[in-house]
Amino acid sequence: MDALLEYAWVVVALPLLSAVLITAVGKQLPGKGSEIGIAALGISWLLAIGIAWETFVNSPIEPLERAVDWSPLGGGFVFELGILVDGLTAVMLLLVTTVSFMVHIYSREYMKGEPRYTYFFAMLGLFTFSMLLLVVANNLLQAVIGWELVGLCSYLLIGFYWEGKSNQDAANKAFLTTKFGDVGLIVGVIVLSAGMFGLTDTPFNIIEINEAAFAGQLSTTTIVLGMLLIFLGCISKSGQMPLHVWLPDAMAGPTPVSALIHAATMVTAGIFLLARLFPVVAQSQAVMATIAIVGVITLFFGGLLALVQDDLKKILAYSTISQLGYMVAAIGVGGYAASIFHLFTHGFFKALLFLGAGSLIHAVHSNNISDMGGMARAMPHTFWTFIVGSLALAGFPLTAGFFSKEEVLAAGDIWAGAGFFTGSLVFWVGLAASFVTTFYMARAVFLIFAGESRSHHPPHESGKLMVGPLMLLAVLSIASGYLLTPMSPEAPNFETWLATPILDEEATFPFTGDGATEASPGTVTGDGVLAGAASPAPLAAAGEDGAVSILHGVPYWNLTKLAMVLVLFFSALFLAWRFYGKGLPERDPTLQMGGFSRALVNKYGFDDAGYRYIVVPVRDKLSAAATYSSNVLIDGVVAGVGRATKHAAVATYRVVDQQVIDGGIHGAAFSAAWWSEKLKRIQSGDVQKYAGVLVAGTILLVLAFAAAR
Amino acid sequence: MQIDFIAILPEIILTVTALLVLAADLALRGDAKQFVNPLAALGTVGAIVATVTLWGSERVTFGTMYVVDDFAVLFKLLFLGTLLAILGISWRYVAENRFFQGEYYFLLLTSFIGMLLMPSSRDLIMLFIALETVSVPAFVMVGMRKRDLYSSESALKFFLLGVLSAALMLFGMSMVYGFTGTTDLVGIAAAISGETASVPLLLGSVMLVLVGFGFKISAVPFHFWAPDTYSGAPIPVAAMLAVASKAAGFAGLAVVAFIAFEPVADVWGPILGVLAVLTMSVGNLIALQQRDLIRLLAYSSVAQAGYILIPFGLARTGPEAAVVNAAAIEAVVFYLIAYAVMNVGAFGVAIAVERRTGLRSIADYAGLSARSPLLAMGMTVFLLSLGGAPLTVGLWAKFAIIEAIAVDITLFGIVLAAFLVVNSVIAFFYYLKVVRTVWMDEAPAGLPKLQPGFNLSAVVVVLMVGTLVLGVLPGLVTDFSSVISIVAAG
Amino acid sequence: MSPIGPLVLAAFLFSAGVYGVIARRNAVLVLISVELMLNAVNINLVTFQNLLFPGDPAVTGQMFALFIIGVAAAEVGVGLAIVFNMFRNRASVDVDDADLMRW
Amino acid sequence: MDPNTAGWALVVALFLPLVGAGALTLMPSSMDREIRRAGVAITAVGFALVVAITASFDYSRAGELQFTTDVPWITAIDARFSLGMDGISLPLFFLTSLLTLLCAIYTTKHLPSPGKPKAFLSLMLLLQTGMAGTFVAFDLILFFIFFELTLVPMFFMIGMWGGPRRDYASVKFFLYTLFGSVFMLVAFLAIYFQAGANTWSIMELSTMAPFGSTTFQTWAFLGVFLGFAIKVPVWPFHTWLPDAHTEAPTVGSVLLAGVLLKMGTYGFIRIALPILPDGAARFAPMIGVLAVIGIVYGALCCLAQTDVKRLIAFSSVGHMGFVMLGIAAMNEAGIQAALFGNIAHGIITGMLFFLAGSMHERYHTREIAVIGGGMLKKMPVYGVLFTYVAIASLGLPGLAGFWGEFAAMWAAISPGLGLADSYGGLYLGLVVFAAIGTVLTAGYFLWLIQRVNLGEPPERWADEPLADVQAIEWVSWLPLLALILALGIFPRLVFGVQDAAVTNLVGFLGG
Repeated sequence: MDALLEYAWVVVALPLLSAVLITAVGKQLPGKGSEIGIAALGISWLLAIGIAWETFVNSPIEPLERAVDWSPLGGGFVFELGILVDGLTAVMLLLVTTVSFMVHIYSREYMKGEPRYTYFFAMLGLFTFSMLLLVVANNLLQAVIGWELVGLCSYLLIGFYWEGKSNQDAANKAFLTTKFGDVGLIVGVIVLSAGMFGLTDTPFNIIEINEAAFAGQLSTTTIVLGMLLIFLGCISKSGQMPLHVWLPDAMAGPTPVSALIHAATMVTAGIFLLARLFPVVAQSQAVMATIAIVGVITLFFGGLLALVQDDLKKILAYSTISQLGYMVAAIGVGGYAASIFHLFTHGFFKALLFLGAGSLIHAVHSNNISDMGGMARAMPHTFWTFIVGSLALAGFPLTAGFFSKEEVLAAGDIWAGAGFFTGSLVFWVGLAASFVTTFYMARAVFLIFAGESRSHHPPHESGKLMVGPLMLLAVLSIASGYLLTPMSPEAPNFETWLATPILDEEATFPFTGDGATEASPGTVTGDGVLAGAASPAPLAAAGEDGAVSILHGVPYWNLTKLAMVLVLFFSALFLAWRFYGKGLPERDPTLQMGGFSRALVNKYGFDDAGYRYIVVPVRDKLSAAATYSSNVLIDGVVAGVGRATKHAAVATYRVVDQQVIDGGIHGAAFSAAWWSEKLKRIQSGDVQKYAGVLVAGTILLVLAFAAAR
Repeated sequence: MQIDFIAILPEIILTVTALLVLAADLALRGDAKQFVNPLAALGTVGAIVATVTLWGSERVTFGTMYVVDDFAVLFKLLFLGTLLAILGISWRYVAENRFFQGEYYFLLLTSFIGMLLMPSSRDLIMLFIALETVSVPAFVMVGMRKRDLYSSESALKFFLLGVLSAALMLFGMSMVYGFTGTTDLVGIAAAISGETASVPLLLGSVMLVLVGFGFKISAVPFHFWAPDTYSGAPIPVAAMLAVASKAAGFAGLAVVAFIAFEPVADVWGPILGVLAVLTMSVGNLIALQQRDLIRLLAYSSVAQAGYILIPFGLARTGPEAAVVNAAAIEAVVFYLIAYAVMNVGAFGVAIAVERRTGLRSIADYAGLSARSPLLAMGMTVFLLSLGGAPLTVGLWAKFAIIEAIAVDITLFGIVLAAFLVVNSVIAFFYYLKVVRTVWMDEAPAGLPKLQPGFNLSAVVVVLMVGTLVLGVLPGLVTDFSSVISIVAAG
Repeated sequence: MSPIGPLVLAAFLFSAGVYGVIARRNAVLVLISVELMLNAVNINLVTFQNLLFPGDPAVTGQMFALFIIGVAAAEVGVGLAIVFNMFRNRASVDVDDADLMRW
Repeated sequence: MDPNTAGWALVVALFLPLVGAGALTLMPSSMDREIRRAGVAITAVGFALVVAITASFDYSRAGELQFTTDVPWITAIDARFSLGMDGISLPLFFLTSLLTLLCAIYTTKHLPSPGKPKAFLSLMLLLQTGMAGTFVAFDLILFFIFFELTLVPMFFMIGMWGGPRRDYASVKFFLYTLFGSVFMLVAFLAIYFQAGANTWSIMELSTMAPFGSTTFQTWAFLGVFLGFAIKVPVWPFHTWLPDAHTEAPTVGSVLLAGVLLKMGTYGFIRIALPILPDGAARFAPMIGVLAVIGIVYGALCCLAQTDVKRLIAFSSVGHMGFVMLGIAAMNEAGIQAALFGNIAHGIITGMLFFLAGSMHERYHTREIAVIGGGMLKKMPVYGVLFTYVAIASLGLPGLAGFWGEFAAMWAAISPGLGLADSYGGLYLGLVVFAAIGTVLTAGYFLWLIQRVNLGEPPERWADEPLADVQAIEWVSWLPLLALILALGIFPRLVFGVQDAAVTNLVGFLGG
């Protein structure tokens, strides 16, 4: 079966090749180079599908690792360039190539007439290559390289319209914020590799690190310090609070870029890395708790922020932040498979939403939903694909988003069942956030598609090249969810796909929760909306001390919770419809609330209460506060840090460098000159003074001699 | 008593030459007078040949007063070489400035005869005579520009301070004679070893003896004459004073210090060390202020004297001291050779620039590179060498001194080294100032191109080549296993 | 004989000479002071000679003294020449008028 | 050529420029273009020879000296004329020869007033001999000579072809470096007598090491440290660097950044560490701290600069800080990193100075505010190159800058010589701050790009015809641009060559 896997490197190489070719000859070609990119990505895509298939049907599989000694690093250590193909890699390969391929096709029309058309495609190729390089990395150093390169591409593409000051700032902000996180990543990687000294010549090798961690060869310090630092990198890269601030600004880039980089792939690199190193993460309860809490905060407040946005891309950006929060939180509560599963599905439907948004923006030449409205009639395909995407994002049952998000919640529930407080946190907050998600997506959808058109340009449906990808992604937004559902077989399914020799069914966490000691498997059985571990078998196998197994097995239906989700969904939908169903409210919704409340007196008092005491505070106050905290506080801090640094810089330069240090040198020189000025006076020109000094000196010396003994 | 004429052959040749020069001067008329110069040069070459033949031999004559060993021969060669160079740079200068050429060359040769005597002297009387033979003609030569106020004033200063220090030295010598009952250096050494070595009065008079040489080498506080005299005297004379008579002073100092007063080396060593520090610091610091190139060179040569004094500061007494003292003397000798090469060169260039125009302030050297690339190149090389830049002999000179220090590291040695380092950095300030003016400033309009003339160019070129060649292969002269013979005497 | 007398005399003469060289403004007097110093040295030498080797044929001291006398003559000759020259140039023999060159 | 016997090749390659300089001085100044061509020819021949040497170098024995020459030189002090080349010397030697060639090519078209190509090229060739010699001299005295030899030509380069404050800058450069190196000479002599083996041979002394008491080693190391640290320059000895760089002509800056600074770090690695391991071990933490201060500090100063060239100059302080951090790690990885950083910085910053130079020629100013952005619009190709090199300089993986920085931090996490036990925490802190330094570095470079490259060109340049990259610039830049990429992708090109040599060296270190 390895036959195909051996060629995984081709998947990586092709985009690079296309980037090079496009830069070289792109301009001369009729398609301005786009055809090269599309062709290359197409082949990569097919290959990736093949690899995914191979790994999936035969899962769980023995990972395939191929590496060459790329360079000695001194001390006998070696930096190897290699590929590591297992389920996780295959998933990512599939996701990245698919979205990238779609974006390539889409951009061909979307970017038409751009002055830097060719450059754009070259960059897409370069980005795809970098992302894949990171994905297939068999060692952390290579991963870091890919990581930094995607950062660069992101910088270059956010600043694609570099004539505008704001775009430049956005690009710099993105690069520097993530670069700050990279401090953590790099030092973390260094710390981990330092733990491997003496164990191996390839201290960056991921598999070896994982095995060492599982075998307890790594000291707790190494693990905790290393992983926390690496997690800092993830926080910045994957838009976790408080370092998410760059992501909304990153929307300054062209929409396809937002879809590819800032929704589907690059921002998920952090989660991918955590998953890659999950065996290490799993060694430390502290690390996992930190991850979980950061994730929870992000998923909730990130979602709230989306409520008050008018810019469609900003709405999607904040929702991306929130969804990334889910993934991170899942990692934090042991939902290894759940997290990647959500990453996988989210990649498709968020890319879909962005490309849809792009199609809309293309039509009305504006990002603001207040300029849209009534687009359903004008752009039917965009409409229904967008609806699919929104449903998936909102987690409407039987969409991909539904299954993956509920997996996350289930993971939280199981974790809670095992006695970890972060578990219930993830579960309940995640549930609440799904309400918010539904609300803001519904709001967006209503404002865009319902009511009358508010656009200044007559909207028109986009061409095939743009609609085609939408459709395919829409299909995937539904289908990809079925890799892990209650209907799925024991194997192969998404979870067995991700299983590795280390993370097999027997694998368990080395620590146990508080309540877990007396917990029988039964109680440990999470009863999330879809609870993991339908059959208690893996848990029983997980040992009688209640140790939690890392893989949860196939979920099963739990109708009560399912009902709960549906209620949440529809209530949110209904509320949104109430406010926005008839297009953009002329007056401020709060005033509209006044008229609403009158109706409550007689029949809808229940709604009214719900509205007054839940929605209004949440939507206006809390989110406003969150917005404030995000845009003013954290941004302010970031900006402040920037300014402070500048001042520090100027001060250091002016005072320390120019005066203290240099001054010292000059001081020496001047003092020499000063002495010189004084001393030369001795040369008075009067010979008898000379004689006097001469004699005096002689007498002194004579005395010195005489006194010498 | 039987006299070894071979041993004193160089002196004899030089004396004869001097007399011939005088006679020739009477015979020749007008412009022809300038041809006494080649005559003198001829005699000098003869003396050199005679001296070379003495290399490696060990001759003693006039009782034990006069010794010719490698130490002496090396110094004699140094003097004669310098004499040749000075003759070279004097020719046109003297000829054009129309002063008594015959007398000038006669006095020059006489003064050098005194120098030749210096390193061979092994007796206080001999030393005194040598010293005066060097000085008295110099007094006259400095005042040779009779109508020039500066010249006569500098002559006066030079003379007064000279005789004063000579008198002080003589007083010291008389006291030493009183204590030891002999004027023979070795005898003195023998006499003052033992408890007499700690009689304050004796030590005091030892110091007085050193004063005379301190004056010759212009060590602080005996240096005051140097700047005024150099800038007043005809430049070739200044060169002679700055190089040859200074070297003679060091030769005498070495002889008297390491032979006669070796037993009390632990007394005069440190004090000369302190003098060294004073000398180089004062010289360099004042040099920073100079606008006049000759005065700058004067102070720089004061500073150089300070460097050369450092090895004396390292001197020790006792049998185990031999190695240190040997290293010290080697350093001194090598430094003097290097110093002669580069300093005569610098003065030569100064002559070429000053000769016609009479310009001597540093500003007047602006754009020299355009007016005469050769001279500019020469000046650069010589000054950088004085500073101790690599690939010039100057570096090795300083190297030799540091090496002498490092032979047996003491705290005092480290202090001296530190002062040497700091001073050589300070020194670069003013050397570079000149170099910058020469190359990087625009020449004032209307200045003619310089034609230094053949002899002077030849001298400059030869010295420049010497500076560089020795800078690459100092081995050509650093190997003096034999010059330390005078230490063995100690 | 006791050497004390001559030695004290010599010391006195010498000091007087030093004082004269430093203090007297007239160049001629300065020259004379130099003479004083040199003769003080001569007295010293002769005294020591007679003190150390009374009636000894080896008369180093006297020899030295003779040399000094000769050299002194030469020096004073040169000195006078220089002083005259200066007098011709500036019609003054005050040494401290000679301060053209300084610093 | 057989690397065991062909010592002559190295000697020729070393002194060819010197001879060339002499030949140039004989040409009449009137033949302006011929002189410039001759300069290119000489350096080209020299480079060809170096390429031949590189080709015939026996990489399987990269740890041992090859192309050795060893003849008595100054017998009186046992100084020998001993040249050689191992895996550490080779890359630096190659770089020197290459950069000089490129500078000569660049000079054929660009030479600031007052012209005088003859003098300029002669000085440059003299400088080349000095620089190249430093990397292949294996006798302390010989090393010192070459080390010092570079001062004089560089002094004249800055002083004659420099900017408005050239007098100040040139003298400052000269005296500053001189000051350090004289102390170094004293230390060398101390080492010589302490070792008492009547040899100046670096290799023999390294083999004998450690000798002398720890006190001796500390003092000797201090002396050597002063000499090299000023050259590198290590904070706070760096203040000569910005002035020298800012005032120097383009070629001067390129060589200064490209090679001269490397002589300092090379000296540390080749001499200070192996001969004085105890002293090194004592100084290592201090060096590390100074290095990291330099990194952060250099970056901060860069943020404050308004002059492009001065900014680049200060960035050197930061980059050399990484090199010193690698040295402070005192282990193989660290020294590897330091040497790699050397090369990378030489290429990248050299290139940056080329760019700054031609920027000045086009805009006649280096003030960022005056240039005011829009360069990508005015000169697209140039702008792209500028971005490329700047990004390389901020240490992006895939380009040369990354390996030096990352490897240095990576090595510093577990310093050698038992430092890990006593100073483990300190070094971890150093790594963290160094990493933060990389962020600041990214910060000022991006800011620079934004202010110079991006946006619309301001009015005053709008209709100014500014020529994009010209042919001669392409010729002299392409090799560097290519190397930046090549070293980034194939770090083995340097790491591999050095590996064995570094292993030996650390063997001396006893680490």
